[in-house]
Amino acid sequence: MKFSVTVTLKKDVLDPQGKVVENTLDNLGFKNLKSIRQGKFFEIEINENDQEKAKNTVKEMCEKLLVNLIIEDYKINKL
Amino acid sequence: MKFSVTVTLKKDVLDPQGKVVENTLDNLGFKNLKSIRQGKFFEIEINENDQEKAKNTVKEMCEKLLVNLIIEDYKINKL
Amino acid sequence: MEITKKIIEKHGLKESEFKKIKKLLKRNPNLLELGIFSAMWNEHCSYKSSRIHLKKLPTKSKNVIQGPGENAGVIDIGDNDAIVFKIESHNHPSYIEPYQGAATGVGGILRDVFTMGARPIALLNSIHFGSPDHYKTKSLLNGVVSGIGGYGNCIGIPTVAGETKFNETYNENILVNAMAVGHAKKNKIFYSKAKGLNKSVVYVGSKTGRDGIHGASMASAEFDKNTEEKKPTVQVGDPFTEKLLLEACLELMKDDSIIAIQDMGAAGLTSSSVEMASKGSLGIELDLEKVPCRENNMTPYEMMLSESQERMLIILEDGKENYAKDIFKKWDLDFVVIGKTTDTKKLVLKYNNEIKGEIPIEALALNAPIYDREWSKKDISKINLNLKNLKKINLLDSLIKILSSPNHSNKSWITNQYDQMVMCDTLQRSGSDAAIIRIHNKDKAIAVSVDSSANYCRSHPISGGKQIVCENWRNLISVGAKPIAITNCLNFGNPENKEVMGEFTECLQGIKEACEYLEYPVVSGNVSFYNGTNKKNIYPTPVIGGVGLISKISKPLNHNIKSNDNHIILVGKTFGHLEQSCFLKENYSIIDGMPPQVNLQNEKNNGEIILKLIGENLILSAHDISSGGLLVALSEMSIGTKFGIKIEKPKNLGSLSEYFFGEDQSRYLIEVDKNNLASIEKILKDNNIFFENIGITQNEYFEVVDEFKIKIKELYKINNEWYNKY
Amino acid sequence: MKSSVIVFPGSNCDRDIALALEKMQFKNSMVWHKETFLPKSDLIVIPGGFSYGDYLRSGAIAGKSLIIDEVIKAAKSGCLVLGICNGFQILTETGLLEGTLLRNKNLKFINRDVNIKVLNNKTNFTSKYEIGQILKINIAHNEGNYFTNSKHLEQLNKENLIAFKYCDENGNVNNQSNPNGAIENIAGIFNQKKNILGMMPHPERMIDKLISNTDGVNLFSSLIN
Ligand SMILES: Nc1ncnc2c1ncn2[C@@H]1O[C@H](COP(=O)(O)OP(=O)(O)O)[C@@H](O)[C@H]1O
Ligand SMILES: [Mg+2]
Repeated sequence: MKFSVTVTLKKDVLDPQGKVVENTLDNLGFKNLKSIRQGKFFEIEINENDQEKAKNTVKEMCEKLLVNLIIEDYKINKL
Repeated sequence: MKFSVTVTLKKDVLDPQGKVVENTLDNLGFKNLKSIRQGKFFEIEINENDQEKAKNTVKEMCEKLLVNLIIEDYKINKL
Repeated sequence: MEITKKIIEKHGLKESEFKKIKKLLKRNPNLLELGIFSAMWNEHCSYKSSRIHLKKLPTKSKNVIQGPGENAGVIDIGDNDAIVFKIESHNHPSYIEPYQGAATGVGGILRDVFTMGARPIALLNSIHFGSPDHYKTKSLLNGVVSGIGGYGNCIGIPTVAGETKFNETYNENILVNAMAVGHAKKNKIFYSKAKGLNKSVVYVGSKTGRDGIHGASMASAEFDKNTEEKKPTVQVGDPFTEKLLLEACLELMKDDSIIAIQDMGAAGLTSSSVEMASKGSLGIELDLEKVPCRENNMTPYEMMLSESQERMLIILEDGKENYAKDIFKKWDLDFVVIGKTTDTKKLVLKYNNEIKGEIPIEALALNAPIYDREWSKKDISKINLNLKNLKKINLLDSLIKILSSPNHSNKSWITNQYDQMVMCDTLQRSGSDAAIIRIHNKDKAIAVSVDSSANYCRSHPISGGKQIVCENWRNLISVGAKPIAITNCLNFGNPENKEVMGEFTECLQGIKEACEYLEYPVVSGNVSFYNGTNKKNIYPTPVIGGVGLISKISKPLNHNIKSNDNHIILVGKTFGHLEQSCFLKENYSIIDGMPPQVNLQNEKNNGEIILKLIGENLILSAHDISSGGLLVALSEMSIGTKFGIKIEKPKNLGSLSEYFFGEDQSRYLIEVDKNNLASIEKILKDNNIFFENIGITQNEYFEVVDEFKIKIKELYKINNEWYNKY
Repeated sequence: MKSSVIVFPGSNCDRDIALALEKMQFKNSMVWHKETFLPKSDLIVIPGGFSYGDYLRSGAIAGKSLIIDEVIKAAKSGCLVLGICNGFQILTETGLLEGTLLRNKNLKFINRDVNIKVLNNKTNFTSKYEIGQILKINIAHNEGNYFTNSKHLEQLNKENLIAFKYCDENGNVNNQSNPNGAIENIAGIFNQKKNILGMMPHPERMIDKLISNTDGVNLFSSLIN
C-alpha cells in the first residue's frame, strides 16, 4: 500500500528558504506569484493490506522520525 | 490559483538521505516498510484565473529554478 | 481589559512585583505594559537574583576597555586592536528543538559581538548532555552539534574550540552555551548608550514574526479566538540573513553615522529600546505600525515581545538616514525609521498615532526588582572514602577505561562538523588545550578556551569556582598565550532554592578569588537560572571562557609530541588527589569527596614560568594536567602523533593510582630538547618551581616501565571509538 | 594576470581567496553579484561559502544571478574559471560543468584535511603539480558528493577531465579514502576545453605554513604562468 506524506512548516514559523525562493522567483520576473511554501515530501510503500493499519504505521513513522512536530505539520494521503 | 509541486530524485541518482531514513526506520522497528523516497514539496499560489496559463507559469518556475532537471523529476497538481 | 491574577501569573510576575508596577505607574498597567514589565523584569533581563553577587567580581585591569554591562566585553591587545567577546546560554530552547535552539544561540551571541563594531573571528561552545543512555541524549547531541555547525559554517566564522560533557544531571535540561570572539579597532567601538534628542531610531534586519513570545503570549492568546494560530513558536535561525546583517552593520560602522546600536535579543524590541534609552537617560517614542512584520495583524504586544532573530536597533546621527538606508538596501535588508529619542524619559508606544503604552524608562530598568535571595552554605559532611579497600586494577586497564569513556573520548566526531578553517587565520584548531586565532594581517594572535567542572563545583562550590578559572588560565598558558580576561556563563538551578543560591554564591566567591589573584578580570557574562525540572536542579555549572594574547607569533604551540628522544618534564607537585577524580568515576563509579584544591600562588608561579620558557623557545610541546591526571594527559600528548613516551615510575612511589591519576592542580607537562634540559632545569630551580623529569619520548609506543607498553595506534583507536559507535 | 572574484550574498571564502590571489601576484577585483559588468580578467573565481544560504539547493540561486550571465559568456569565450566548493556547486547549476553535488553520504558537514591526487597536470590549473602527486587539502562542505550520469563519467575518464580524486596518504583511491561518497572519489573536474575547474577542496586554505601547509600554492602558480 502506498502513501504520500507532505510536511510543511507550521504557520508563523520563520521560513528562511521560502523567503529566498520567493525573492528569486520575483527577480526572475514571475510577477503573479502570490505565495510559495516549501516542504518535504515522502512516498512510502508498506507491506500491509489493511488500510487502517497501514495508515497508522505511516503516522507513527511521521511522528517518530520524519516530522519535527515542534515546527512542522504533516498530511498523509493514500496513493 | 493554487498548485502543489512534488520534486523527487531521478531513479538512477544516489539518494544518501533516503538511504539513511530507510535504515533508521528499519532500526526503529518498522519491519513492513517496503520503500521510501524523499523529495521536496512546494505549495504555490499565483494570481491567474486561466488554469492553463497558471499551470504553465508553475511549470516555468519549476524548470527555471525549483527543479534541477539533471537529477530531479517533478509533478504538478492543481489544488 | 482587566488584568486578572491569572494573567499576572502567566507573565511570570509575583504579586509583590505587580504591586510595585502599579506603584511605579501610579495606575494599573494595560496588557501591553504588563508584557513589557514582565519581559524587562524577568530573571534573564534584570538579573534580579544575581546582580548583587555579580557586583563582587573583579572587572578591571589595564587591558580592559569595557567590562560587563554592554553587549560584550572589550579588551585591549595593543596597536589599536581590541578583542570583543561574550558567552551566552541557550539551554531551554535547545532542549525543545536542539537544532534551532543551538543555531539561534550562536546567532544571538554573534550579534552581541558585531553590534560593538567587531568582526567575529571565532566561535566556541560548551555543551552538556545527560547520560548517554538516556533516551533523548543521542538526538539532542546530534541536533545541537549540527545546529551549532549549521549556523557558524553558513555565516563563515570558524568554530574552533569547546567542551562536551555527559552527566545524568542534565538528562532533562541540557546546557548549550555559545561564545563569540571578535576583533575591532580600539578607536571604533560602538556602544548602546543613546545620546541626543529627536534622533532617528532605526529598525534593521529581518522582519518581526510571532517567534518566541513566551509564556507571555499564551496569556494573550486567551483573549483571542485564533488561539491555535497564535501559539508561541520556536525561533528559527537564518544564518544567511545574519551574514547580510553582519556585513551591512560593519559597512555602516566604517562611517560615523551611528550614535548607538543594540541587537534585539531576549525581549527583542522592548529590551533594546529600553536599554538604549536607559543608558542615555532619555526617552524613546516608537510608531509600531512601522515595524516590519512577517505576519498580518500583529498586535503591538506581539511586536514588542517577539524574539525574532537577526534584527538590530540603531540610533542614527541627523541626516544619515539615506546613506544608511542605501547600505541596508544593498544587502537586501529592511531598514525603517520607527521612532525617535525624546526628553520625556519614557517609553512611548504609538500605533497609528494612538498611544498604546507609556512607561517611565526608570521603572523598567533602574527600578527593576533586585533580590538578595536566601542562601545556605554547602554542607561538607564527613567523607568516608576508603580508597584502601578498592579492588586493585591494572594501570593500563584504568587508562583504557578513561580514554574510552564518553567524556574523555576524542571529539573529532563533533569538531569535524564545524568549519574551523574559514577566514584562514586559525593557527591551532580544536583538539589542543586552546585554539589560536591570528589577528588578520598581523603577526600576533589570541588563544581561546572554555572550561567547566560541574562535579567539582557541586562537591565544593568555592574550590570548584576557583578551579575552573585556573584550569582555563592554564589552557591558555599551555599554548603560549598570556591570559587577559574571561567571560562566564553561570548555569544553575532554581535561585529560589536556598541550596542552589548557596552554590551560586559560593562558586562566584571562588571565581572571584581566582580572578583577583591571577589578575584575570571578568569582562562579560550571562546567568542562566532555573535549569532543572521537578525540583531537581542541575549541578552548578559555571562555564569560563578565556582569551589570551600571543603578542608575537612564532610556531603555534600545541600538546602533540614533536619527535623522539626528548625529555618530558612534569612541572608542579603531585600529591595524588583522587577524590572526585575521573579515575574513581570511570573505574569504580565513585563520585565523592572534595575536589582538588588550588593553591593560587603555585598556580601563578607555575603558569608564569611556563610562559617564560615558551617565550624563550625552550618548549616543544606543552599540556596542562586536568581531569584524568598525569597518565591521561601524557596519552593525550601521544595520541594523534607517531610518538609515545617511556616513563619511569618515581623511586619512592606510594600508590600507583594516586600518582598517575590524581587530579592535583597547577601542573603542566612539557616536552623539551635534550640540549635545553640543563638551562630549563636551572630556570625552574632558580624560581623555586617543583618539577620532575619523568621520561623520554620514543617512537610508536606508550610505556610505563615495569607496568605496560602499548602502541600509540592502539591508544588512538581506543580514544576514537566511542562517538563513532554511539 | 588579472583575476575577478564573484561575491554573492552568503559567500564567505571570498576574502580568503582574494588574499591568496593577491599573495600570488594576481591583480584582483571583487565583483558584486548585482553588477552586470565583469572587468576584463584572465581568471574568474567563484568562491566558497553559502550563497543565498544554500537554500533550495546549494548554488541554485546564485546560478540565476545577474552577474552569472557574464561569467558564462566569459567562460564560453575561453576565460579561465575556477569554482571552489560552493563555486563548484554554482558551476554545475549553471551548466558550465556537468553533474551535480549531492549531500555528503553521512549527511553531515565535513571539515578536515583530506588527501587528493592530481590526475591531470596538462592544464592551466595544474601544470605545476606532478601527475599522481598527493596533496593534503582542507574540505568543508555539506554537499560535496559529486554525481554524474554514466555517459558523462565515461567522458570524464576518456578525455582526462578529472582533476583530483580523494585518496589516502599513500595515494590509494578507495571507499575508505572517500570522505563524502563522490562517484569514483572525484574531488574536482574540468570542462571539455579545460578552461573551467570545479573542485570541492579549498586550495586557498593551503598557502600558509603557519595555518596548514603549502599544497595549494602550485594551483595558483600554475595559473599565473
Ligand atoms: N563542542 C565542542 N566544540 C568544539 N571543540 C570541542 C568541543 N568539545 C570539545 N572540543 C575540543 O576538544 C578538545 C578537548 O577538550 P577538553 O578535554 O575539554 O580540553 P581541556 O581539558 O584542555 O579543556 C579541545 O581542543 C576542545 O576545544
Ligand atoms: Mg587542557
